[in-house]
Amino acid sequence: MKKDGKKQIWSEYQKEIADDHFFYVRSCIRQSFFPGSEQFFLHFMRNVLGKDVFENPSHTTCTGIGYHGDIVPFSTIMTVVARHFALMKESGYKNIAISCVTSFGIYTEIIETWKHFPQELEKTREYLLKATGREFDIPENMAHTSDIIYKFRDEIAEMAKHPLINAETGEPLKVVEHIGCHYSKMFPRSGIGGAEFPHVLSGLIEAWGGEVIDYPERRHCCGFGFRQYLVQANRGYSISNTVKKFESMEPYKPDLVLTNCPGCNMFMDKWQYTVREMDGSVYGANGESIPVLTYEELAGLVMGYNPWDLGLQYHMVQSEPLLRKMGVEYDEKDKYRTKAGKQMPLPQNLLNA
Amino acid sequence: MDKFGFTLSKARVIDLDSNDRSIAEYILRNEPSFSLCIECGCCASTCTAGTYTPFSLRELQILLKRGENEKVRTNIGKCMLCGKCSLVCPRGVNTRNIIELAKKAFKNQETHAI
Amino acid sequence: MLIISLNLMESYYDLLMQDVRFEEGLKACMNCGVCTAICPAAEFYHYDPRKIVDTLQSKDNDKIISLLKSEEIWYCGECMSCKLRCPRGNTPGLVIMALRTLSQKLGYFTESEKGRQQLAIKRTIGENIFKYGYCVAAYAVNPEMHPEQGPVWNYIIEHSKEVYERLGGRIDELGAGPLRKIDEGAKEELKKIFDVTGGTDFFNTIEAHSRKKASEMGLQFDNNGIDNEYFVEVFTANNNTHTA
Amino acid sequence: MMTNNVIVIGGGTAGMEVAGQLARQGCRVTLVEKNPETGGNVNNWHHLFPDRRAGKEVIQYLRSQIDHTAITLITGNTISGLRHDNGSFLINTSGGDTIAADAVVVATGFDLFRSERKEEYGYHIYDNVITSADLEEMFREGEVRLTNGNIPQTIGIVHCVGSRDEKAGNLYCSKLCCITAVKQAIEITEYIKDARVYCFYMDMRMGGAMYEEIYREAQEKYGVNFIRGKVSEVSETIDHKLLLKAEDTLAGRPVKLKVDMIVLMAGMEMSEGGIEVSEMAGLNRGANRFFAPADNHFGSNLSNRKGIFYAGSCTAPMNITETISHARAAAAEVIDYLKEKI
Repeated sequence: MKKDGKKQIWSEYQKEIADDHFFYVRSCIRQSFFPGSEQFFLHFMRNVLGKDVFENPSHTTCTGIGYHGDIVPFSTIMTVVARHFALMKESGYKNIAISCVTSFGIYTEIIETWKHFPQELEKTREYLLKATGREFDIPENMAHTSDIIYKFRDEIAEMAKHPLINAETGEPLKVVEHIGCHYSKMFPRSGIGGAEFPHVLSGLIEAWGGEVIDYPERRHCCGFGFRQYLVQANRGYSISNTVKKFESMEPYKPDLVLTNCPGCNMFMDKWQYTVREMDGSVYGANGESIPVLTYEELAGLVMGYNPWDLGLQYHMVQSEPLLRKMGVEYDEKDKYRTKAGKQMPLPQNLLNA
Repeated sequence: MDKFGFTLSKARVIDLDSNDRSIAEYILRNEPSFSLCIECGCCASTCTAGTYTPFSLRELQILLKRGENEKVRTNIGKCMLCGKCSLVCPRGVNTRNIIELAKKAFKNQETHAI
Repeated sequence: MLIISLNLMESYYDLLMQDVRFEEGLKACMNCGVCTAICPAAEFYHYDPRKIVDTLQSKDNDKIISLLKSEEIWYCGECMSCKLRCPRGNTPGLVIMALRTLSQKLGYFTESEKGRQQLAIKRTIGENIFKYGYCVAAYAVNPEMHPEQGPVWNYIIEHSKEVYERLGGRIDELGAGPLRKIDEGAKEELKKIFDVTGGTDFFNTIEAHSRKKASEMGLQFDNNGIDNEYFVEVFTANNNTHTA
Repeated sequence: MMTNNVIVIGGGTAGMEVAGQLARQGCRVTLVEKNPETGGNVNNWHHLFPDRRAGKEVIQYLRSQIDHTAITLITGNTISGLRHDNGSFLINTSGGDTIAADAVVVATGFDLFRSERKEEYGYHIYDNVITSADLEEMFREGEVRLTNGNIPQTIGIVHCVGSRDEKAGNLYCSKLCCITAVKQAIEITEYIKDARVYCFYMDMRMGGAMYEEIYREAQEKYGVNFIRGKVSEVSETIDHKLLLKAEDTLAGRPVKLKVDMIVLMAGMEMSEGGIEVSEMAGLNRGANRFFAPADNHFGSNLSNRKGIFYAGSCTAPMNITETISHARAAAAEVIDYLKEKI
């Protein structure tokens, strides 16, 4: 494999990412399943880098899961997104930072639609005004929050306490990156590095000392498939696609999977449990499952934050094998404590535990 | 159905690396015109069986070549061996003989003679 | 409820064309198959996006009606990988979305097992939007309906207050933060947006056709919630003809 | 007939042929070629379809065509200026010469599509993904080898790389790649005994003399496999093989295949040199970016500017036979024009 070819592609897909003053919109799935990730992002931006990131409490779901579950009409979601743009305008912001990849894809698709079909933009303005009395501007700069971490990856590398290097052997850790389909497959120009060889996560891995694994099913969907997971009868589609990916990455013995999409992160984590229950399959080395981390969680680990404040204990696949490799010192007793320090009961039957 | 209410699915992809193409090779040895098909579909459109049932001689030949033998085995009996397919083929493929050979190969396979 | 009266002479193709996603998604297909090659649905379902696009470009009314009533239009997972590759600039995924929308507007979705599932999505994700202001929220992901989430999810839901508190969550609290309670004003605006843009009508359409189908199938149907025979049926039924 | 000066831009097949024809009709010809050597793209082709004549033979023929006292050959030079002045053209070369001419023939040919632009095929990323031109180079060297020195056993040939593809910016068919694929598939099986070759095509466009017959031969005699489906993506496996994914559209199902080597049938594009000339001289181009002839049926050698003519594949993809015919027709048009001018 020749690295230069990839570098050439990356150089052709660079996008402008604002430096400061972000209007932040949360992700339904990320805040439910990985709330520590969103909180780390905000902490890092505000307290470590000293940036201005504003969260308007009145913003809601973008209704994206409903839209891709085909119960929310296109006009409706365009107007819900327009309301977020209105809140942004009212709060005095021009740069939007989006936590969810489904949302990011939707915002991108809607803005592109407005470019190609100006009548849809006009209709949306009318709808929003009629429903809420609000008016909006299209953001000047739109970034997924993984884009923003990418922008500041070298700053994180400089502060790194635990680079992606096996503390015992000195070898780089082998990292599988998984990019949410809606990050750049619809609009390759909207993603760092494009859609075939995205750089948004591989750039983090390289900057933090790890080795990126390029395996045959790298570009394949995690298997979410919206309705294919939301309805129980369809979940065979979802898990089968995830299994296809894990079978493909297994020979490379990855130390972790890194994702930028909250849905992908959840599925690649949880399906490892389900498939083990179904047929006993385990995809990591030494009979272990492969930890699946968000980019915020990984940034936090690299910077030396307490893994239990990042929420790693609330994944199905426990991350201790990774923590040991990275040389992260962790307090087993602190793992299931409340904020006030009270011991909670211990969960049973987690993977790698 | 297990405790989750769903199960793993089998992939539909044609995997040319693992598929068994011994039947196709057997046919090719005995009927070289098998290689000449250009997928025009004349055989399928003239086929009596294909008119009344979802049976395509064109597809059947492709499936044989790809080693998707099970799908052929379960369908091949629909052919009535009238031979019109061979008559209309612009490349002179002896489709009728291909069917006969495939049937023979399946039968031999069943009796472990291939 | 939304009523579309269909002139017998009207073409379904033209109806689809009224959806900008259809206009954007279907230009001219040359049947190269790059979409099907990498489609996660084609990998496991009896599904071929190329064939669907080809059928549509025939503009054959009868074939389009069959599609609108079919299982296959519900197999796509909307990952949109097809858009990236198509050498003719088509997006089969967008075409599917337009088909699904029309199938629901016309009530054809209840003709297929997979189509009937729309009620389940409306009753879960759809209701969440109005109730919480989120499509998905931790407290709405019932471990009983999601055994695949594993024991960690049971644990999180059992101890949700403590778990989310440590990670910055603000369940039941107003103001910024993860899983914060969304204020009534914002939810009211969301509801009004649905009313004005046809979202509410669309929900009602799904409900009305589902109610009718439940009665045809002799299944108990409640106007709300998930504890009724029809919901359980559409959420769990699998006749095992969809995959290989 | 008065002696007329004609400048021919481009010293490939079309340029050399038209220069030779014009010289024999009494014109003084200046032939400007950007490369140090004449011959253009044919230099890269070891053997040619349909009869596998050596590319060298065509080069020899073309060089003999321009071996004429009335032809001045300037190699290693591009055109840096072109203007019309008092009934004649004044052309500046990058070497600093200014040449006056009564007529200009543009024969800037084509560039091979840069296959790395189809990112999903991994050219310049994955080892052993090569182009049709790279394979000709291997044929010339007499060995088809993988980067590790081994001989490939399974080879995938990908048709339509950069052709018929909106994402590559080219809606047209390059016309020569299908027959090139068939020719190269046959040659591979000749170089490597028992090699399994798979061609992934959308349509087999076998529209030239002897093409269909060669296609049939590839199936019948050489056992080349043809699968109807455009390759969607290529990836590398842990054992350094290449995984191809397509749809077997005639079976209606996805298909995958591991191969040792992939050959990309790179299409033809308007040359960069041609684009420069078109901008310099104000010549019209079509949506496909090639020069747009004044008339598709009766004036395929005529441009939108009087006195400037086209020869060869700068107007559309053409094979060598067609290029030579087109160049001869261009010579006839130039002679007619010069006669009328007098």
